[in-house]
Amino acid sequence: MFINILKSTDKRPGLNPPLIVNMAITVIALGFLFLFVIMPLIIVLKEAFSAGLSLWWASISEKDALAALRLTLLVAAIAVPVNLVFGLAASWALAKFRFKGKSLIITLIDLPFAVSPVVSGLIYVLLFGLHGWFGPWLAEHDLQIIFAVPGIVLATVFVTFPFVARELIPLMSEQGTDEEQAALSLGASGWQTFRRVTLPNIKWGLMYGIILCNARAMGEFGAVSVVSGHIRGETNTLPLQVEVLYNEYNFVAAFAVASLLAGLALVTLALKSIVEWKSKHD
Amino acid sequence: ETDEILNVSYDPTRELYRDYNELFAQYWEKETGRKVNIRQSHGGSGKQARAVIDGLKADVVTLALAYDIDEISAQSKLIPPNWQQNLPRNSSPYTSTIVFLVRKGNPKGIKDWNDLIKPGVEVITPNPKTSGGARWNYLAAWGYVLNRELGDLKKINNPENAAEVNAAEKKAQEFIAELYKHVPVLDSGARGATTTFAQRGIGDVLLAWENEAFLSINQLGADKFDIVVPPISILAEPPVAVVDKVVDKRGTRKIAEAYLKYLYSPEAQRLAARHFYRPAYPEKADPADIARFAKTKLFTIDEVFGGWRKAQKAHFFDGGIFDRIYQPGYK
Amino acid sequence: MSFRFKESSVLPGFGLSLGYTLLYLGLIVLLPLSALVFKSSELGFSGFFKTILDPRVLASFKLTFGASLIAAAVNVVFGTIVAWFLVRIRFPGKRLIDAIVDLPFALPTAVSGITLAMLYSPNGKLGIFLQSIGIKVAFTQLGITIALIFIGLPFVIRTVQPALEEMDRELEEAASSLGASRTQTLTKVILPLLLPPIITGFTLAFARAVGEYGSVIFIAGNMPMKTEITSLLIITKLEQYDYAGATAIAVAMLLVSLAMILLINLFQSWSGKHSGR
Amino acid sequence: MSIILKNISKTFGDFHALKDINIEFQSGELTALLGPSGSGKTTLLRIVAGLEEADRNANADILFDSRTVTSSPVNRRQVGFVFQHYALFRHMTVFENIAFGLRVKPRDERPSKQDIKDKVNELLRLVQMETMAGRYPSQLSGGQRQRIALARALAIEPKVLLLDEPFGALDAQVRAELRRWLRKLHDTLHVTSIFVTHDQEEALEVADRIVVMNCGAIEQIGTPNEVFHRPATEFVMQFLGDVNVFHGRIESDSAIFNEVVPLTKNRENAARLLVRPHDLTIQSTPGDGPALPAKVYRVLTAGPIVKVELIDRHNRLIQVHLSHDGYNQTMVKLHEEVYLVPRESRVYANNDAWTGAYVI
Amino acid sequence: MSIILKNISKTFGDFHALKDINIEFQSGELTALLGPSGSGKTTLLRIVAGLEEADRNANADILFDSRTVTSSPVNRRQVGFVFQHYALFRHMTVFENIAFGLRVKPRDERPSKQDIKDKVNELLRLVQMETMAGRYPSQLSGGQRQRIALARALAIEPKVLLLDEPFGALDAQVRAELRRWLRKLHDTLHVTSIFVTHDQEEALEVADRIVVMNCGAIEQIGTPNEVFHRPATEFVMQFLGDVNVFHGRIESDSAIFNEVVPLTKNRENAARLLVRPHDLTIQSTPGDGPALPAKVYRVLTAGPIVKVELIDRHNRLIQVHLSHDGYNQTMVKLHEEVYLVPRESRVYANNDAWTGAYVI
Ligand SMILES: Nc1ncnc2c1ncn2[C@@H]1O[C@H](COP(=O)(O)OP(=O)(O)OP(=O)(O)O)[C@@H](O)[C@H]1O
Ligand SMILES: Nc1ncnc2c1ncn2[C@@H]1O[C@H](COP(=O)(O)OP(=O)(O)OP(=O)(O)O)[C@@H](O)[C@H]1O
Ligand SMILES: [Mg+2]
Ligand SMILES: [Mg+2]
Repeated sequence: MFINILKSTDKRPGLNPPLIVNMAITVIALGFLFLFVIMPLIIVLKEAFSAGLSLWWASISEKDALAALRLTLLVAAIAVPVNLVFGLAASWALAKFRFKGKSLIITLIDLPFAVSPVVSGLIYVLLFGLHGWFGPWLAEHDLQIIFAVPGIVLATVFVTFPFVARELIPLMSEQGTDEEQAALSLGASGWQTFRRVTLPNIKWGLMYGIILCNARAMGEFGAVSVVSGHIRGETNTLPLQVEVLYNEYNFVAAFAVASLLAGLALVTLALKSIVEWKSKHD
Repeated sequence: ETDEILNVSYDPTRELYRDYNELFAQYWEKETGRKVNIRQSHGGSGKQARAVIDGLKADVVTLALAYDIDEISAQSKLIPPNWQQNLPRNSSPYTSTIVFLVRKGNPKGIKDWNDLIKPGVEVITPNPKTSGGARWNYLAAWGYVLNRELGDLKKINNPENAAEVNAAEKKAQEFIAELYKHVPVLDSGARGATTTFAQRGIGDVLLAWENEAFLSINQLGADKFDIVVPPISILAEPPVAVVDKVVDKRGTRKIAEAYLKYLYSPEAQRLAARHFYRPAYPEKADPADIARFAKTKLFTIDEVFGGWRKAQKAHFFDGGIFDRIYQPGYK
Repeated sequence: MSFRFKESSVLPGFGLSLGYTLLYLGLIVLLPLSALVFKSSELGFSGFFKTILDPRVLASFKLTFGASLIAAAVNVVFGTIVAWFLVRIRFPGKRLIDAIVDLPFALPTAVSGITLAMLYSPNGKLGIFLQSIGIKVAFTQLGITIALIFIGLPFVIRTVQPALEEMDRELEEAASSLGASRTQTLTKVILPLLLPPIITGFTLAFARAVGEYGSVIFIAGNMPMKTEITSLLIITKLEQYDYAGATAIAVAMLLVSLAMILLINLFQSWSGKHSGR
Repeated sequence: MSIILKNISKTFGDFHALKDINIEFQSGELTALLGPSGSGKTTLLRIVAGLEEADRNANADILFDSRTVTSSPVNRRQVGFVFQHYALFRHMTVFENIAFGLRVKPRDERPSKQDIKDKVNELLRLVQMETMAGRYPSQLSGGQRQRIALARALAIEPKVLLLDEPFGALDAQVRAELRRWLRKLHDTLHVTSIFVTHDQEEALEVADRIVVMNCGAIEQIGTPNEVFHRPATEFVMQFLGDVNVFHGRIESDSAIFNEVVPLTKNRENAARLLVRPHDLTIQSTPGDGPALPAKVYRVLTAGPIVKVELIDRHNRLIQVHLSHDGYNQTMVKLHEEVYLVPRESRVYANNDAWTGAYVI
Repeated sequence: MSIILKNISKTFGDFHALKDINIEFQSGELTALLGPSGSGKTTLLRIVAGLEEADRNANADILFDSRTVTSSPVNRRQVGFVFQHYALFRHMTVFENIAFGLRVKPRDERPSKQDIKDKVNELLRLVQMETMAGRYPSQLSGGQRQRIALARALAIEPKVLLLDEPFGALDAQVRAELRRWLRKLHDTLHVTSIFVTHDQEEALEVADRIVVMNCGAIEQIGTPNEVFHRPATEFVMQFLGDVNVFHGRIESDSAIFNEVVPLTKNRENAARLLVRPHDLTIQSTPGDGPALPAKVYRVLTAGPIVKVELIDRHNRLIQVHLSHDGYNQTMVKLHEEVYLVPRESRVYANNDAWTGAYVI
């Protein structure tokens, strides 16, 4: 296999650039990734383990860190499915039907990407804060949304809002509606058509959307920071825990927790790779 | 059956309050036989104040500057305006001051504020618009100039010296402008500035709270840095207050008040000193700890600036003196 | 021709799915954003414009949008190259590299910021080297751009990659049989065909970069008028308890981004219709 | 089940895809919808299936066995629809594709697992694909996919089978084979079937009845023999097989074809003589009756029939098809001057059949 | 330009797609590569174009006008290649597609803007698409796309024109028309052309010479008449048009077809009698010579020829094609018992032509 290094994946003559070009592309690509992804990752890991494995373990198994981990997983476990359902509905409406104003809706779906994370948190403060639109009513009924888990979930949902939909819309438009029509003509109900025909066809795109959404949901800092209240062991997510540790001059522990986050994200990616690999070899 | 209160505090007090909460819990159980669970929140002082204003249900706040509690009081009426009189020493059970953290051996020979504007000296201090700590740095420098020009800070509040004070303030403004010309990076927070100085190796001197300077040395290596305490500096008074409306609603007033009051107890004072805060009553703390704090002349916000709100308005609001340093002619 | 909102279709669920989409969009995105607009309106018309036309705010706009555009453009170039590498070149361990590409999404932005500052500061691993050749990265606009490149990096790669995978290689063969050199095939056939995903990737990377805060401020230097990004100004306003001012800047920023994204999306769907995609 | 369409029209935007269609499809018959691309065949078929809605119109109606179905949706109509590009479910095996229609039945009507298995296997036998049950559509050839699409449609035991260009994308070889096979299948099942095609040979060979469409309207309905041998319009004649067209004009009572007629002039009294290539005989002398002089330009003897291409006086190409026997008898030579005599022909004047006299 | 392939083989992994191919394509000739799917036609064409590399082999060589081109890449070979699925650049207009090959020429060879424009317009006229210059490929019908693909390939004035199933995806109608048009074009330009097809009718009608391929090897090379009337192998005979196959066996010196032969038994001395449907005559009596009894099962009179389907003693389908005249003379009736007499036939034993006697 090593003989094939740097050769093009396709062996047709006349199309493929000479080895030297492939070499240049590889060097540039790897160099770019090295500078922007691998080096940062190495730094994170180096700092995380700079004081030894046991301290790393101590940092991530500390009570507050565990609570933060639990909260992070909980938030992701709510935000991802919620956006998943939305992504499916939106891509069904936007990709399988032709109607006016589609571009506008797609732009609105993109919008949360363009909102500064701080503002993403702030908007919920403006809604549910003591002086916000619904604040007084909530206070009267003793309901807490911001500075509690619901607020964190909402902010996370907001910042991860576009991922699934963005991933699915082009994919579903590409696939057209032929198979759905066939299913209907065979007597399937709308729901059966969706579940048995549409869903299996988009499962890879869906998985990808979920992974990106999940990575961002677990990694989100700015928006969550505004609505969290930073209550130790209660409303601190992992990224906030990283900040707390950093701010109290506990550098190693901060990076240990950060490495845990990077690890979580890589685990989901590895899972995807495994599933992909398995289904290819079936 | 446990009582529960939420203490909303600012950033690097986590270790202090972790120990204190334990201490208080023992005390409280001994006093009343009841267990107490103290929930703890840490973040930027201003951000924490805003959270309380926007509905974070804090029973007590222990923040970095009185201004932030003033704002809670002003904007949400959760705390009465005269809150600072509820506890001794301006409601500040522990204090600190602004010191210089320099590189080992103090190669640039920085001893006093004036040395900061020597050619070639780079100063690291965060952005006062975003960092409460940075405001203390700024105001300490300002106070230094007034003291130098007037000789006696008491003149400030005497209307007879208005002209003299005015001239001194001009000088102060020039000094501050010059000082910030020596600042290569404006980090958004104190912690970021410390990192810039200590880990990025940028600058010759870091303006920092005394307790944080100690923390940095402990964390980052005593062989790398020295602490220089200038002959005069500001008395940083991190205040504490009970959030009346919240404790009344939650029925936690008694324990919240006890929580803050106990901060003045010998045990708590000793704890504060151990965590590098200057205790309000030094005599109650361990002398070995007290010995770590260099003797220096300290002035207060009230003396020089007439309180936080005034200082904030004149210096840090949009169009204030700080903005004019970067945008001459800005209104 | 009579006005028709929607072409008829036998597929069910249009009303339900569009209704749900709009409801959810309304509740999660539009309602909160309208609160933002509403809050900024407290300033009144002139107050609003006074706030956003402040020289410092304008300077930050210039910096933020400028650096975001540059970062997105850099991502377009290198992201396309990386996608090409991932799709077209054999390399051991490519799957692993493929998996790592998404790291910038997973790291909390503050960690990214600290890490990048560590790398590029004058005593950092890369900073030392760059310093020696006279390039200063940390605490300059270049540093800001680098942070924005980092956080937007996966977008272009992940949109171009599948398109490249599915590209019909006969088109390249056709170009080549017509006498085109490899370079000509690349510039006249492959790149134009990759344009739509590249534009999508650009839009997303750009949008994300405009709003970014956490990863930038550690490397930015935050000097007023020079390296101060708009998000930082929003925080500054908040520190002064000036919610209206903060929201005014946020609204201005949002409107500019919205207009740019809408333009790009409209262009996309127009050119899609045009060439039958 | 018989199907009746009454006053069906369909507009897309301002384009009239179907114009007031009225047809009856007999129960158990195999009908071909034949017409050029864009003539509305697919649209009509989709309206029957319920995949498309006809324009709303008080008189419009679709009846299945005299019950109106206008408002019943596609998944309630019990029609088997075979899509032009198969539309197989790509993530399902052949078996699952065929079983789909059974699996999605309401619980109380749904057959047991074993019944489904038996049924699918029976269908696989019917389409001669028993060994391929476990494959995915991407692993099948075009002809095999086509058969699976058919089996899938048959699984729900439809009362009506609709096929949209079932052999459209296939090789000539496979096409001929499947064509015969479809006919046999229809003869076995006797379900009312409609299939769309634009290949006249296919329609003529397979269908019981042919509906010829053009520009959204019906040109003729009839048996293969009727439409081929007695085309109602010039369009039908031209569309059903090769035709030689001679241009002439109407003068007083007869149509004149023995002069050069500029195509653009005298549009009003233009006449066209249409003769099929196999209806022309080649003679070396003019003989008694009308005969067209022409020169042999090319002779193709390879293949089951001999194709002779000639050039007439007006320098236009004329095709004559002969059997090998016939060709051997006439013995034409390249560039030889010969005379063509139409055995059978049709004259059209202004798109109407001309029944008067004509002169070649 | 003449093209010579010497000892060309091609393996994909361990699959032999081409096995030691040797051909010469004459200058100016139009050659058809004919064969079933997977027989290696496309591979061969791609090797000629330089889009695929033949296996390295000391004796292998490709010569264009006796100059070896083995190592010159596709963009230097000056071949016009027309892809099966057109491979038009969908982001360019028709005009830009055609101009592409001119625009990418090296600067010193590149024609001026005006020259490019003139050339493209000339080609558009040639393919009868003058009015469509501004359209995008997605706005064209299949036949139109095909013509643009052709014009694009012609723009670079190739010495060799290679077409991969140029009419593969088109309607029968359009196909027949384009076929004639290609022939005319070739006669005008006289460029050496090779086209791939799996449709024998197309090959027979258009090509000067036909190369019949099977399983990566060449079965026969010859003119249309040669391959149709004198097929070298059983495969060629079967592939070129409809054939009725009768199974029998070799016994001592003659081939016996008058008994029922189980297909699986006696494989060694199996014999097959191949008769084309138009080479069978129908008689109501056995007559003197050999005759096959059969029963009329179906008669299709619609269309240019009459197709009679019969069932023989062994219950197998036999096809007979008659002209309408011939049919009218024989007057067969449904279910009637008749006798079939082959006028021309071929016998194969173990895939070799059998020249000995045979008994029906
Ligand atoms: N959804 C649609 N929107 C607009 N026009 C349409 C639509 N569907 C069909 N048409 C138009 O209606 C006409 C008839 O289309 P239809 O698909 O029924 O033709 P067809 O006879 O099946 O042709 P083909 O043989 O090419 O499949 C065509 O001109 C087509 O362009
Ligand atoms: N890149 C490849 N890798 C492996 N096998 C291949 C490749 N290209 C072609 N083949 C195989 O080589 C054989 C010949 O393929 P080729 O495309 O030349 O056939 P063809 O005669 O053109 O058939 P068709 O009429 O279906 O186009 C086929 O069996 C095919 O599966
Ligand atoms: Mg159609
Ligand atoms: Mg092929």
